[in-house]
Amino acid sequence: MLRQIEGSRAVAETVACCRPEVVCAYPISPQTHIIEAVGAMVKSGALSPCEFINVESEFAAMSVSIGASAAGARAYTATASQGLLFMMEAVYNASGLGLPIVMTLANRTIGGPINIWNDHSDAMSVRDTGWIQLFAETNQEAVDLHVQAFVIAERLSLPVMVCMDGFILTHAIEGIDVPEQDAVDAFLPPFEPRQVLDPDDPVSIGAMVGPEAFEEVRYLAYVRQLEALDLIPAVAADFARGFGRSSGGLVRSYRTEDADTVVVALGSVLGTIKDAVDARRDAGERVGVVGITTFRPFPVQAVANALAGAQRVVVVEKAFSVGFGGVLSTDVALATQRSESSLYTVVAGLGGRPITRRHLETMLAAAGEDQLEVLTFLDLDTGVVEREQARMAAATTRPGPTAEFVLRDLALRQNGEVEP
Amino acid sequence: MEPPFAITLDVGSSRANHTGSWRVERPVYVDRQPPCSDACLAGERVQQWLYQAEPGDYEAAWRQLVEDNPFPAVMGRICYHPCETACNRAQLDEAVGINAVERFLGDLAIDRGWELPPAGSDTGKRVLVIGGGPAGLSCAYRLRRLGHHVRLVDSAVALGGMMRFGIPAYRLPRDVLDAEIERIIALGIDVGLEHTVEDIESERAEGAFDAVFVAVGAQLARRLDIPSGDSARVLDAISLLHRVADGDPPQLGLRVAVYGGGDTAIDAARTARRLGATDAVVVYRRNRGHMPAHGDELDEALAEGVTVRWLSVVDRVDPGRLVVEKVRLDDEGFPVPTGETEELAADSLVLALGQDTDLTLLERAPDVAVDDGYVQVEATMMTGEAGVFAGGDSVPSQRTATMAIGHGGRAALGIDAFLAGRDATDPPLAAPATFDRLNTWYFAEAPRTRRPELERARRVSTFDEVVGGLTEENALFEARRCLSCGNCFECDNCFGVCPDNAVIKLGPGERYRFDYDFCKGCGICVAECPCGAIDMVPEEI
Amino acid sequence: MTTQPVRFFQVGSFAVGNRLLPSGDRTVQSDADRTNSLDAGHRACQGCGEALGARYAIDAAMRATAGRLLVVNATGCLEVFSTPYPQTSWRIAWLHSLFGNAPAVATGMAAAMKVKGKTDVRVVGQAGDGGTVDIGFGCLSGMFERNDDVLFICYDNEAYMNTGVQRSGATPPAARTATTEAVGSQPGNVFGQGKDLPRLAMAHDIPYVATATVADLHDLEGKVERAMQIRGARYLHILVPCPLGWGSASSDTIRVARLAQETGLFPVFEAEGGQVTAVSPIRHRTPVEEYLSLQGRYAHLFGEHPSLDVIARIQAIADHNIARYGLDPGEHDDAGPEGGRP
Amino acid sequence: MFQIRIHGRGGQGVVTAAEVLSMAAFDGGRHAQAFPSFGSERMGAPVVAFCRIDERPIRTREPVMEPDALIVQDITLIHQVDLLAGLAPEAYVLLNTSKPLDALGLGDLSRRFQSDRLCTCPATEFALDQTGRPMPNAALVAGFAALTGQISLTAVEKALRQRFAGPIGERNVAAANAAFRHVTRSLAPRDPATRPVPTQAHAAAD
Repeated sequence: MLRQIEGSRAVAETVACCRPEVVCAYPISPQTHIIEAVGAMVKSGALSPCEFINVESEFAAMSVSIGASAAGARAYTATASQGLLFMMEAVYNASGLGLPIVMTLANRTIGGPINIWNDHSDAMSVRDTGWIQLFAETNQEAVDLHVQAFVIAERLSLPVMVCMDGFILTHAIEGIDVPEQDAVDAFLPPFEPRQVLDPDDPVSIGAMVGPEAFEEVRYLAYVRQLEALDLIPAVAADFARGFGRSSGGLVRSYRTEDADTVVVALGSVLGTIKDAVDARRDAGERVGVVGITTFRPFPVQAVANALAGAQRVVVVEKAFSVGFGGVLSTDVALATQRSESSLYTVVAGLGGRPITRRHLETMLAAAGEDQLEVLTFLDLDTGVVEREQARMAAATTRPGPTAEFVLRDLALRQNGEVEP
Repeated sequence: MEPPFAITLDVGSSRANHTGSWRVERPVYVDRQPPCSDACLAGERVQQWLYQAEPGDYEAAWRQLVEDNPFPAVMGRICYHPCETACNRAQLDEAVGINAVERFLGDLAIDRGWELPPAGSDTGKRVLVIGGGPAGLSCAYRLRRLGHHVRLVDSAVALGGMMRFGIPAYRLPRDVLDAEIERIIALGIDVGLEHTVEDIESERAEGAFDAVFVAVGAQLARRLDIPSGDSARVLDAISLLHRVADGDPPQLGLRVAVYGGGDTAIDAARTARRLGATDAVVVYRRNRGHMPAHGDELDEALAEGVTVRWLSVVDRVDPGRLVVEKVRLDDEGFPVPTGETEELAADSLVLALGQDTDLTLLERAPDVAVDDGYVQVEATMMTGEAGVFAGGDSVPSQRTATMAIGHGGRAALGIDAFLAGRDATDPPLAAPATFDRLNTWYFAEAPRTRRPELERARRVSTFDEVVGGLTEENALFEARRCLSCGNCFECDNCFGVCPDNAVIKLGPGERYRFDYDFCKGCGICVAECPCGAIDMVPEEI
Repeated sequence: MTTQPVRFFQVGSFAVGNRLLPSGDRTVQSDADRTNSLDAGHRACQGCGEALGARYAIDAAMRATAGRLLVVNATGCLEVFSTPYPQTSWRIAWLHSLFGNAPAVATGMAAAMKVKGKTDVRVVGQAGDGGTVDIGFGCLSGMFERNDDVLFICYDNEAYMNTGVQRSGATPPAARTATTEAVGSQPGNVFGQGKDLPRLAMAHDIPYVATATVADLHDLEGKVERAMQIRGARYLHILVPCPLGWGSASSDTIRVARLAQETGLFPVFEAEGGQVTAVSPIRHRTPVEEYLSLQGRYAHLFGEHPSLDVIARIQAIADHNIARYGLDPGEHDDAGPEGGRP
Repeated sequence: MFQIRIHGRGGQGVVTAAEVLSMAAFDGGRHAQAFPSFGSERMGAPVVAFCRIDERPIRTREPVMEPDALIVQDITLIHQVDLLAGLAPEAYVLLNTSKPLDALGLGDLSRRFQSDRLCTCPATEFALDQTGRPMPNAALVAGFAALTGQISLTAVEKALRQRFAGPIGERNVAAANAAFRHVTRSLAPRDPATRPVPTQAHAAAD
């Protein structure tokens, strides 16, 4: 039913419709509203049978999920940012053991300096863990992806992470068609684990694998991820049939048919980009956008196809690899290596910095004139940066933490003590 | 389930990995000679019958016991139990009360009327046993079980020898003795009482005996030439005890001195008390540390009011008094006169200075060597004459009933081998089960059970048995104090403590087997075996 | 003459088996049909105390639950030597996830069993001392605090043996490890409070906490059985000597464990609801030297110039334990035959 | 698209105001997006929430920087926060106060904004009267409905009942009605031609 509802709440209700049996929670902004809502549903009996476990850390949250899943229960958890890093070891373990856990990642940057706002640094840090990572563009898609995630996870016996932008989606209240229980039940069969700990049929799970077999284990995991490239569109198609709306899949193109310049991005920023694209189209520029829903496994062929006609590919990313540049860009580069197109990386929205349509349009205009740097930082306050660099260069004493000086600089400027 | 490659494994699959290849030493089960059995002069396999008694199967225990000794009830009273002296448990707390358990089994057997195992099938061989004391009876019993015809002769009116005529009834009630002797005779032994063998050679020839066992004992009391006044009352202990046994006790007076330091001296003194002596003093020339009498006997005597005059010799006997000279011990423990004398009031003096054997029956047997009054025998108890064996007090050894029973048993085996033309040498004994091999932590603290003793007031007035028997409960308790030194008693320790599950339990009575496919040779089983029944041996290269 | 009940003095309750005991009173380990949860072919060192402790504990848990058991194992020696691909030594449903998360994984399993209504299936988590007192403590404390229905067993060999004998929070004072070498003015590990996990567990007021050693099987099995009768978070801390790390003879594994108890250095007790309810009194009180001198990790305390002051400090720790828990044999008149079972 | 910015302090239900507003718009058959200014503010700190209302699905996720309407839940913020940032002269402004603007030293506002789009409302008093708690949000949402006509009072009432269960919902509805009447009354003397027309007709204005 279409309702005006907070994204977190909608996700929580959807997850509940997926009948998780063990839900583990450790609070971290901006994931809290999701687990609070699921917890309340378990406590009230609305979600039953289900064990809701308040743990002492994200590491424990993923570990409890591992135990529950290995024992044959459908397991769900949610986290963000530092929490994801704190559970990192277990994140690898869950996929290594092939446990179909579903986790919501309410994307948030990673400190320090500590920052609670949105970007994709957390998701990028786990791209090599062996989890399937799906990115939601809207809250509607976030909701729909959760239903699909359980199906994908359990069919492949692999964990799936649904990434949704923290605050921007999780805390936004908008019209969302929250799936009905009957529809979810029809779409998502009961969990039948591929392997399970059972006293009646005991096995040892989690053996130590040496050099003689480890590469094969990893290769088989890779093959399983490749299977996901076929399964994910199929599940999306099934979902469209069952729920009457399209969501999920590998990639989505918007106005790319004749586009010279195509923007590639993940998550909720795609909405703002589409507005910008429409505006540039209105101004006569041939621009389009490709949204990547499935980030892991990375759909190299689908991305290549989507970008086939573009002269310029501009990857707008809310994360970057310090010391190198784009993260998503390197993946996109692999997909476009056989084409003649130029590839630009635009780092934007770090630590919750708003990505505005105006800035995007300016950037697109520059791109259209090939005036874009290969690595561009959208909306970067160069004044602050230059003053700090100058101070560092002039410093005779120990330089001190840059972060604090930048904050001080910004504060002084706000008070009019420094020329902008 | 389709378990993922390598990550998930089928249970127990590591049994394909034979870790036995890690081993440089291997454990092996051994059986060792326990000190009790080793010390038993009667040849009892003590540990084995205790083992049978531990679960409460007393008949099995008794049957195991009488394999080697047909006198459990007697031994349980008069044996000086060298087994207990040797018992390893003495180093832990106190020795196992083997003797008490033996008596319990013996008494129970009499009470329940258990019969000895039947005689063996007839071999057609005839054996003459001369002497119906413990050695002769023991030998006769064993020979009958081996199927030989046995003729047992004794010059006395009843069988038992020193058991009957030398040991006071308060230590060995006659009904007990009779019961155990009757049980032996019932196996079909041809007994001739009041039959004194004058000449062994003619007796053997006349009876067409294939072999003879000489067990005539040491019946002749040693005398000492002590200056004595007229009518001084001097008699020997053997006569005293014999007459008491015959129901014809001599008059000793109120003050009795006994001269000597052996068990017979103590018996004589205690008997004197029972015959009405108010003072019974043992005069002994050395100190307690040198006294040959068993400590238990001495203690009981002292408890009954017997006194001892240590480091004293009797110089002279006069009516109503003795002259006693004090002595001191030299560096080697020999008494040296001091010249210092004193008088001791005594109505009679009983000499308990040892006994000798009457060997006139061997005078016409030139091949039987006699040295210093003792018949010389080989390990099989055979004398220099083929087919003539000897044992008991007449051969050089400790003169106890236990020893005699052992001699009888060994002689029987020697005779059996002789009759069959076999070599009778014993198989080599297993290595000793020493205390240091035990892991005593597994044995709970367990003080020994004391046998009840008769109140002192009754002791000196009657010949009632002084030392009582154990209740069944206490006998069981006592049996279970056995440490089973050197022999597996299936405590499951090796099976339990192996970190590699390399011990296979074979089931009750079957013990265990090492699974050398997996044994890494750590040696924990050896260290934790309570009874030291596992050895580590180097792997062969 | 007074009578006394017949008690099994021959091997008391201390040996693994006893033909004189009724079958119901015999140890699990004495049973030829025991589970052998940790089976032969594992790659533990010769005389491994942890292999022994694990089989003791899990076999007992298997009996107590009639085989309805799931086990989670932390990373460590036990995991590495028992499950190198392609073979596992476990004969039970067993999972290894990570070093520090076994308590939480166990929580997840217990939750799964609860939600599926399989309340007969019980969960045991197990780890070495590193996985318990150090890296896994956060998860363990959380599991305790929530009172999840998990028995967590620590096999304490007092250092990180898997990685080559480095110090852990459970390493005792003065002990040499690869990270507390026997050099300098104060060789070996520091004298500190240590991380006394049983007492920390008791501070959570969980239903059951107990300690045991591989030297007293009856006691150990009894505690596992007791633990499995209780629902909620339970903790069992088992001392398992490591011949490699302790520098003791492989055949001395049980002896060393026994001495740890008999000296008072390792108090054996049980507690319910945060209160000590029973202790195993010391049978033969032994000076700490006898325990220390068997172990290479204390070799620097002996030799030509023994460190009498250090030994005295260790003795003081033992004496303190004895006083704190009332372990003195004199305080227990009936310390005899039934011995280990308090 | 019609964009609203709401200022207040942590604990005053600013985000709820945006949510109720969006729910009312949703009830009116339009697309709406409400979201807070994401931060780690605590009770008492200045907070902001946003709402967008459109006939089409709303794709943008940028914050509202040039709002069509401003709701100030706590007038004391006026000296701490640039409340008027990005506001065009034709923007709607609804202030929670029982005092005349001049008395507050805010006479400037009357000159800066159109008189029929600038309104005060004693929302906290209405809330205290009806609910006993100083939560002005429900009243202000209704005041916004009266001021802008973007949403109907009926939709507001429905949203409040949805958001607040039972008696609390009813009390908030009562407070909302009081505010709606107050705003309607205070705008009434003006030229009816300039009165806002409810809903759809006005949407084209953005």
